[in-house]
Amino acid sequence: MKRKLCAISCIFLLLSGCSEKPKVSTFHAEEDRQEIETLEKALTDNKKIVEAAGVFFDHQLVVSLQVKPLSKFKKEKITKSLEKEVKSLFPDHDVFVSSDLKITWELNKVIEKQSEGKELKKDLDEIQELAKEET
Amino acid sequence: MDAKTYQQTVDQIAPKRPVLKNCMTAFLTGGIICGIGQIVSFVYMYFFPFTERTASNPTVSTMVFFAMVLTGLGVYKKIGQFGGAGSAVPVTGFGNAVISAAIEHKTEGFILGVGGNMFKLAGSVIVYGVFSAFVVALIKTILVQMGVISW
Amino acid sequence: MKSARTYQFTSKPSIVSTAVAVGPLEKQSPFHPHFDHVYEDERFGQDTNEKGHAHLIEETCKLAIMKGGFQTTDIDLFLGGDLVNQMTPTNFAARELATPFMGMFSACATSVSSLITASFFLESNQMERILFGSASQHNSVERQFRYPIEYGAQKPPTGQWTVTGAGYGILSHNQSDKPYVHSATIGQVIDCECTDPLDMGSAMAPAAFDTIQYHLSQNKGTAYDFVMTGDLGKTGLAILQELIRTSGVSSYLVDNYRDSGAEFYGNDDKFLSGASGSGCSASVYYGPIYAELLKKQWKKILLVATGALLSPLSFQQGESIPCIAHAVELTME
Amino acid sequence: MIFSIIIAFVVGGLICVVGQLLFDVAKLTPAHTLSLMVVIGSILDGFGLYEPFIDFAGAGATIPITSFGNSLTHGAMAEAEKHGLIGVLTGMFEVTSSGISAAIVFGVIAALIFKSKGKVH
Repeated sequence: MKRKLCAISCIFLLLSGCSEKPKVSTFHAEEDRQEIETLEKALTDNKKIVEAAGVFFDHQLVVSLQVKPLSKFKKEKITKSLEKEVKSLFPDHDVFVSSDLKITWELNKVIEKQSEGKELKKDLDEIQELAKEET
Repeated sequence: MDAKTYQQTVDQIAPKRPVLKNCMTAFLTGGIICGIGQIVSFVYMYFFPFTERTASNPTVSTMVFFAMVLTGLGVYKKIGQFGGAGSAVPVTGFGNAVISAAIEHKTEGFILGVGGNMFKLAGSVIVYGVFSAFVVALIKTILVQMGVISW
Repeated sequence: MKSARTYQFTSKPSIVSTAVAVGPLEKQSPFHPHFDHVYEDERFGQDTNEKGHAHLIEETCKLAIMKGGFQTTDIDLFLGGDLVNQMTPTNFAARELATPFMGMFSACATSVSSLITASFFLESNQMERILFGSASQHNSVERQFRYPIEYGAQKPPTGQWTVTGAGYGILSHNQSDKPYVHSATIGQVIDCECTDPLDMGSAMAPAAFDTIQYHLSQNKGTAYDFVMTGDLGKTGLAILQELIRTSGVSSYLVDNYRDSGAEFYGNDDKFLSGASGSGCSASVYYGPIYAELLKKQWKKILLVATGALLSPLSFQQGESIPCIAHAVELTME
Repeated sequence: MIFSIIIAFVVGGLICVVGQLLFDVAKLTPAHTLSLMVVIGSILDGFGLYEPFIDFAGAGATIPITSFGNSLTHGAMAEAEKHGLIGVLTGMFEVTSSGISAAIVFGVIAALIFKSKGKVH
């Protein structure tokens, strides 16, 4: 019986989720530190986010995020509200936000590749295309 | 021998279904099948261009493929006897229903047997799935056009 | 002598020879040493279940005829039946045997109803040898009454496993060294509004009780070694014994109430409530029980085969399950 | 990652427990239970409850048969949004056709390859 009790308690621990700062990774084609700061601030303020990634590329911004397990029910709402917030922060950028796991993986790959120019553009467009797919 | 007193005797003596044990085995079997489903959808997401939402289609097809292999080898009916609803409710149960009927009626020929009897068990699922979807979508569309609710 | 439903046979027709053949799964039965032939293939070398079923019936009948030292031409009448639609397996077996043939259907009670009918024909003294019995094959019965074989439906603890088996015998005029048919009671259709097709035992128990009660009341003072019902299974047998305990029937001189379905697979709970099917009662009655009678292990026994007279259609139309039980009393002097 | 497998395990198991209760307590046949669960799936999607449920449970929500009803309704409503009432009919199998087509294709293949065996476990 003791083993079952400790198993249940550790599941609860996982469910409550870690409350410390979410892991945020960003990349900016034109190295504009100021824009990166504002984005990172916006992302870390939101308590619900566990992990996020953002890529800037001349007036195009692609953000992906992962929410805490328990608040996955409201994943859509969180994504919409964050999109509005980021749009207000970067009015002149074409902002795209997604909370899909695949997009997060792809975006992290793009960040690691540190690619430049047209290749980065192609990757970002590909990611946006992938997210729109319905079936 | 009137029916009511007899039914009381039956209720006393006939062995009851072990509901608690069945629920636990159903939970275990259903959980394992959905766990495998989650792993399969991760595989599709990792290696192929599928998002979390669109990965469900290939996952369902793969689970039906697993159901075919298990049904053909005669393993699925043992899982069914052990798991009960745990093996019937997931989409593998739907696949098993279609595939077992297809295998069963092969002896009556492919057109009349397999063709005519394939949806003997699972047909009701499709029919009432489509019909209920139609009714729900119809009501919602009408309500939206009356402006009561929005999409 | 006749009183309502019980008939006594003054010419005491004897069962001169019997034969039982079963499928591969039935090796697990404690009775299997008494089965004449255990096939390894559940379709008996044929390509469909129904053809296999017909082949099983044909081979078992030929074996019964050969064991009696007869030819198929010596058989005056073949009375048999099974559970498949319109009894096609028995019809096709009768085609091969080329004997006069009358199909009999009373579901799993056919094993005894064919014996009773044969006794009447012999009492009329116009026939010499009648082939009787019944058979069932698991796959062809399951796919017709319940679900496809490979479908993963969960059977409740009251579920029973249809036996793949056939039991046939030859009835002829009285022979001193063979057990004879002393009397018989023809059952009435009893329906106690049971509706669960996966709990046949509870549905058939009242029919068995009604026939047993009637037969024993007509033969007061007679001592029976045992009364063996057809395929009530463990559930049905428990209910029958309860009905008997709480009624006047317990005062009759019966040592033991047994059931071939409950004993067929021993107490292996893989088979849940035991065996069922017309092959179950036939292979137990005309296999081990007949052998024990020949060895004079029993003097007087009552065989009560039980049958559920439903069809997949009647069940879907919301009908309850009507049942019947026929009893035959065998004596060995 | 591991965590969503655990959630899928737990949620999938719970849905199957509901199915088992319908089997044993409500004494429904498998066909009745599955049809009922498909209808429940599509009604839930009518109220927009099933999509967040899929977001939360992942395969725990898409593998059970309730997701079949949900994706039918979802397709119908998505199409109805664009083309109005006729969209309800045209959009029905828009989102989901993999379940049925896979079952049919694998059914015929299985009929070609396999033969039913009456063995007990």
